[in-house]
Amino acid sequence: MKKNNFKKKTLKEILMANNILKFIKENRRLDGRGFLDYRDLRIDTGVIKKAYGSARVELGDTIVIVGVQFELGTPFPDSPDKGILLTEGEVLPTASFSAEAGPPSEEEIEISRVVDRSIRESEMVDLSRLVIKPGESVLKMFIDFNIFNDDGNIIDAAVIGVVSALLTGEMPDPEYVREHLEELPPNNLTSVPRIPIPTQDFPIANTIALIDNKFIVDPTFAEEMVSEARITITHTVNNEICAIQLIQGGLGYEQVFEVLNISLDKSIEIRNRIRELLGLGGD
Amino acid sequence: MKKNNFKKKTLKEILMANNILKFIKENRRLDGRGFLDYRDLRIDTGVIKKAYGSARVELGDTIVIVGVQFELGTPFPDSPDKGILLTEGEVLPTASFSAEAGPPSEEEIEISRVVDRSIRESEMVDLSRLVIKPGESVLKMFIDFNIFNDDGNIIDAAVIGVVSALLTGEMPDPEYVREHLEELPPNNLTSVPRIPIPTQDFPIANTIALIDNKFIVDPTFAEEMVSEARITITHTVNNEICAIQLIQGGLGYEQVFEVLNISLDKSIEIRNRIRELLGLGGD
Amino acid sequence: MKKNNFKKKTLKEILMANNILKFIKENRRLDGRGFLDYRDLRIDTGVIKKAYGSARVELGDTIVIVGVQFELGTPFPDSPDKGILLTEGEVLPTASFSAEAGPPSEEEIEISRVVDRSIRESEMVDLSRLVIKPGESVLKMFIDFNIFNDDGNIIDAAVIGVVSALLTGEMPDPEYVREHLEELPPNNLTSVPRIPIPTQDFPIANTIALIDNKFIVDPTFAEEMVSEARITITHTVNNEICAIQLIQGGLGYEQVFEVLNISLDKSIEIRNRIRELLGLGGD
Amino acid sequence: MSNKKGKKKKESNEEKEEEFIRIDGRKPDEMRPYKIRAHILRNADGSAEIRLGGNWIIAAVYGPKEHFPKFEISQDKAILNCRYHMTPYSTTERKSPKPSRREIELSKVIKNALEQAVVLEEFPEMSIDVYMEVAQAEGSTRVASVTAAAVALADAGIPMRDLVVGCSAGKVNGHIILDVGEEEDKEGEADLPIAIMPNLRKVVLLQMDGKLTHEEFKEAFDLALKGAMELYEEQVRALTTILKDMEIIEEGVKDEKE
Amino acid sequence: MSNKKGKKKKESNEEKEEEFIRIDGRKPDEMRPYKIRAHILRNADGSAEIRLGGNWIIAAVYGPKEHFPKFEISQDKAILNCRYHMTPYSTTERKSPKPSRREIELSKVIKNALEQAVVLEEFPEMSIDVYMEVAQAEGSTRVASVTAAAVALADAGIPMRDLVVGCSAGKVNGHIILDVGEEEDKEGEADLPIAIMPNLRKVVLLQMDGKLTHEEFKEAFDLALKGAMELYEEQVRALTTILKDMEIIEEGVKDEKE
Amino acid sequence: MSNKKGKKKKESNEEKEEEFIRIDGRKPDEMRPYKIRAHILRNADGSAEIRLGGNWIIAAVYGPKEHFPKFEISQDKAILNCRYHMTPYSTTERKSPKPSRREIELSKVIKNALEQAVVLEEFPEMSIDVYMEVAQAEGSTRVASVTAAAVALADAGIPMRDLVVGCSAGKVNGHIILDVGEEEDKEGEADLPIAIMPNLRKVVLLQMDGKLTHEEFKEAFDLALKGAMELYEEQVRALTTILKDMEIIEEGVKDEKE
Repeated sequence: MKKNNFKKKTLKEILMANNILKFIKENRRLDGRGFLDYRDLRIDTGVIKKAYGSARVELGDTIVIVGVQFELGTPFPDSPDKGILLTEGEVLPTASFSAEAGPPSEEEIEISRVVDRSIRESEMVDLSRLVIKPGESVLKMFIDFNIFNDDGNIIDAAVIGVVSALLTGEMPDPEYVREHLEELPPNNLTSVPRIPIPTQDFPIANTIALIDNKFIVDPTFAEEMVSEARITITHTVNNEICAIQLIQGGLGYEQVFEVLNISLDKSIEIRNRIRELLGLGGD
Repeated sequence: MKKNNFKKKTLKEILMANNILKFIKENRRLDGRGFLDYRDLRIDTGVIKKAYGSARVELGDTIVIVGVQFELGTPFPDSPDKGILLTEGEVLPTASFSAEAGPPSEEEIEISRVVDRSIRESEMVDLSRLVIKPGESVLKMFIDFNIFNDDGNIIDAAVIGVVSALLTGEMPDPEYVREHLEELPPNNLTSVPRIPIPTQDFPIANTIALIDNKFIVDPTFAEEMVSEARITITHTVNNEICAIQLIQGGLGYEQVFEVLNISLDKSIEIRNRIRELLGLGGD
Repeated sequence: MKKNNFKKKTLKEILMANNILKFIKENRRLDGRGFLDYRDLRIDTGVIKKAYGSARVELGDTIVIVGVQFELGTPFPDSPDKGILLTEGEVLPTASFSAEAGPPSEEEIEISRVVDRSIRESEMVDLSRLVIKPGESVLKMFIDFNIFNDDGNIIDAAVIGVVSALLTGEMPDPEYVREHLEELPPNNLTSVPRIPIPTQDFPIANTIALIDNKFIVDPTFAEEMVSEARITITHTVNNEICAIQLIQGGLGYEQVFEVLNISLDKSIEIRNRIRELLGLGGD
Repeated sequence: MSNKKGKKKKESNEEKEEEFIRIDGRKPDEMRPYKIRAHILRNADGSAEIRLGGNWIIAAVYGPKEHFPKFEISQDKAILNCRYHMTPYSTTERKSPKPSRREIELSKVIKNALEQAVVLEEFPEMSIDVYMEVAQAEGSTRVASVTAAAVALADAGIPMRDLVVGCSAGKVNGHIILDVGEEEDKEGEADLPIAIMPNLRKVVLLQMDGKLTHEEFKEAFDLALKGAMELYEEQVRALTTILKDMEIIEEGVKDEKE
Repeated sequence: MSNKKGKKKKESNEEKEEEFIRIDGRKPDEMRPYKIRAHILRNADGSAEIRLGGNWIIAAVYGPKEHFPKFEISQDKAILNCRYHMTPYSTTERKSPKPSRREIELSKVIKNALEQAVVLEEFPEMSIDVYMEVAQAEGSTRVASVTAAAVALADAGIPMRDLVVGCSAGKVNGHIILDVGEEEDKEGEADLPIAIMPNLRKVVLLQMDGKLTHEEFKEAFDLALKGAMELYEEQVRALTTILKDMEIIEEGVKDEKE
Repeated sequence: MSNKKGKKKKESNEEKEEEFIRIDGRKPDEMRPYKIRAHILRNADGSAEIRLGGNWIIAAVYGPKEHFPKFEISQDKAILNCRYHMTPYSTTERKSPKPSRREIELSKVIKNALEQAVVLEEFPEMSIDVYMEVAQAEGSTRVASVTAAAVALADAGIPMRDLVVGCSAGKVNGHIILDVGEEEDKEGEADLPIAIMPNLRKVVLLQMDGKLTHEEFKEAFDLALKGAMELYEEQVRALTTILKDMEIIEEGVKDEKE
């Protein structure tokens, strides 16, 4: 290893960034994809045996692992008849030269909250089915996702991971918990029989980047570095929008509708791809 | 805007500081006040509709907003028959070039604690009237004050703000809470009828600065920057001292009594000015 | 005081470090001790009247103070019939030029945990005797130790301090607490009659440093600075090993057994010395 | 409580816009009363205050100034720091003064919006601090905050490509509405806060939660744009007032000098 | 428990001072037993220990030394860092080792007191650290701490304009008393901790809470001064002892050299 | 549940080793199934993954690279940063992502182990970051983590004196066992995690808790060494695989160039 290699990653990225711009100007992408093509998607579910639901997703070189866990909790005063859903994500320091250990950065908090809203606002999980005793005791569902390698488009990959973990996951049977609340060891639900997580639909988030005034989907880390704007749009199975986040830059008024249309198309495509990979019936 | 203007505030302050010394030596103050004159005082109460009590105070260019809120709480073990009083203050980063966002500095903690002691030790609020069930349930009163613009003498302004908010504020009727404790939505007292906050007296804090061995009251930010010593003394309506804090520097033994006398005079004057501004009966 | 003295401590240490190496090569120690000699040990117990048990230990110039306190608590779900033991230690900023105020460093956390394991794994305190009501209420024992002056070998000194505080300390009578639980003022056990802490045995930790491929016991701060490896081994009264921590560096396979033998001898010696100093019967 | 009224009125699209009366008596496309004042704090390099219904937000700008610590400096442009913060008494239940995850996210999206407008390239190695303090919150605080912050930046004399102005739209009881209030945010079906550069016709803050069809989105987006343009007029008015005040002062200074 | 006794005795001013017996048996103007020892820690540049009744406080000084980080450096004088800290076992209920707001405030007022005495101008760009660790607390810890810290500074050879010595007075059951103990602080009507530079006759720490008339304040202040002067003698004694020890050592060194 | 079985089997030393069957069906001196893969993350300078029974740990290395902040730099060698971290879903009960005291201690002992092997002197003023993320924990995570980290360091091309490989032994129901599983750690009498430099024959991580006689320690230590040597073979295998992959790529590159 030579000493002038020490900042190699950073340099590599800069060189790549220059190439990206050059390529995009020539209506090409560095990895040969079309502007509206996603990278290869791979989903493994049930990868964490200790979790109630889990998935490992590879979207190109972006790697995310998701785990779903349950605890007993007290419902929020303003929604006594709903379980609690908590989504938290971290970009692990393994993920890239720029990721850091320590408390979550503002970028990580934003990503967590966008993923959370995508799941929550789509009403994918029927939270009313997580209630043990209204106003007193409910199941608290923790969804944690971690980015192990960041090659861009973290949010899309994380949402794919979360919905895969939920679709294939289980939860403690609330009926059983209700009937055996006294006998259960405190905060230990491992002995409780499990039922599938009550999901109703699943949302898809699509991130679109603007480079040299052209829209591309599923941007890589390097493409994100040179993008002028980046936006994530989440659609429900009924083609409703359930979350938008302009993550970076600005868009012309008309461009807003352009990205909405692209993302709608892509949401249908990715949803079908997930169904296929998970062996669920198509629509 | 020219680039040599970037540190303008700091420079302005330094220039001002020089002038202040020069002026004080000539027995004058930069803004024309006498050594023992307060700046103009303006009080608006009820400015925060969501709070049970609130006030906005302008003391010259120093601006403070105070809000009073209530929650249900458990009394401290050593005072089961008293409600809880919590006073916290922050100098917002809007307040001056030297104020910073982030956890409270030692100066902010000192200011909060001096204001807290002024209110607490004067026994202005009858905490025994905040009890729902002795030893079990009491009202917890939060007093929060924020400095939006700091032109010096924050403590005096904050105490004026707090007493104004308390004198004109309301609280949830403890009698009603006691009788309807079961029916009340958890931690939500908005539906509870309100009664005036049970105040018995109100304290006044007076800060006195020593510059060039002369005492001045109500120092500005710039005057504080050049002061050799600064002390805050709080008096009750019965002319008792209920809080002292030597904030900066040192005083000769005799000077201690000098500042006590000045502050007593000023406390009477400011208390009357508050009564006037709030439309309360004079003494 | 001359200005070139400002970093005197650091310089002093460096000079000392050179001497240490020179001395060790000559089979000597700077303070005249043999390689397997401990420094003078002094133990004062009952030094903190407010604590249930306390000790001040001087091991050469290393000074540690230990306090033991009790509170009511809830047992851990997986051990409903055991009291709670919490050991925490800090190297106070008074202890050396390199000690710092602030949250505990990784070294301080390691030291705390090694001391905790030495006490816990030896089962010195019979935690089953700290139970008020199984699964509901137990005594929580806090052991806090602070290093006031660090001249090396903190762990050995801290364990000596902790066992001395426990052997001579008292605790609230759990029987009494059980019978008077309702009447007791919340979280205040001062009125409860006391009984001796139920100890069964006491462990001894011995730290051995490797310098110039020679083993020395009870290293000073300066000796620690030049040591190639450092390991702490704790033995029970039955000559069982109950904790090991390789704190720094590495050891050859055979060296591991060498240090185990040294530490066993030393543990017997130091245990007897403690018994003598505390006036307990020898074995 | 508005639910009953709302549900009754669910009729044809044309009619409903006319007849739907909101919880606070507003028409669907009606803003709450608003007022912007610039230059309200003496110490800040720039400042502004916005009242929008019950919202009361104070913004202050410090800078451009040297950035610390040095190793964070940007060689080619200024660093923009933004803090959106709620005071403890701004909400019905007391809010801890420590920034929540929500406040950190909003600070980040507001920073992105303002970065599009401020000519940061003029101040390499410097930083500009923008602070927004919510004294009282009543729905749509983030767009009101960015609106006040832009006025404070202009008041500080910081060069900008355009102002930034924000407004929200939403969906309540099936109706698309302008300028979402607190109750409407809680009870409603969707919330769409946006901020734009009105002359450059660029969206610089765009978030949504809830559920909207593409048609509803368009309706809501257009409504929010309309609201933003209305608030933009108020921004200009507030800045013009200040400018006039300044001119009077400057003339006064000239008079003195002569 | 002292209440009954105290209330009975509320008589004329002259009489009461004679007859009022405090909870621990002290007369109103009587200090608790005290003892100061300097130079008790080997590593610190200076150190001291004070025992005042049940209070036991250990102070250490490190410095002057280079200050980090560089951008905080003061060009014209040394920075004085002060930490007043209570150990977990210093109070009846276990205290978390994390500094409380009270400890931060006391660190700040103690720093101000010591800054008046230390000749910081002699050490530009340097810093001096003063640590006070309360091993056991029994009322009036802040004034005991500043008293020990001043001795530790002197022990470190740091140039000072004067020593700093603290003492408290208070009001219990209507009586003005010297050197407020823990129970008296909790049950009493007022607490007045002060610290002075005894030769320069300056008050450098002054706080009060509770209620006192101006007359009572004067009485309490004069009593606290008296107590401080008494403790000052003990400071001098402790430092003289050390000085003698040092001379003996130095002479020993000389002897060796010759 | 294993207790019953274990207690029955407590017979003579020779017999028991033969007959004792562990909770997961293993023989006393049997490792769980394991697998190491190197170079699994694209961004890291080096990376590796270990599976050891239910343990799944991913390690990444970044560096050598410039160290910030500057005043912490070491003039004569690189600084090695190590973080051992458990993901929230790695344990049955959700783990807060904030590092616990346990994680901080393990990061420290792992750092010490790796420092013995890495030739830090080659990179003065630089730093090397080693991150170990536990995706699933099932006993003996620390030794599995250090084993993966060493492979990641080698994968990054960082010069090392030797690999570092870890393994644990323990005592369960009176039997000395190899490679302690989660249940065995909870229910067992002792746990002995070690890490070694296998060619230099040095122990670089050594911890123990529980109770062991000196004889039992020797038995456990030798067993752990045996396990570590077995895992070392797997490390070498994983690295050789990568090396072959690289050669193929390099040859490909050469071919292209020619």
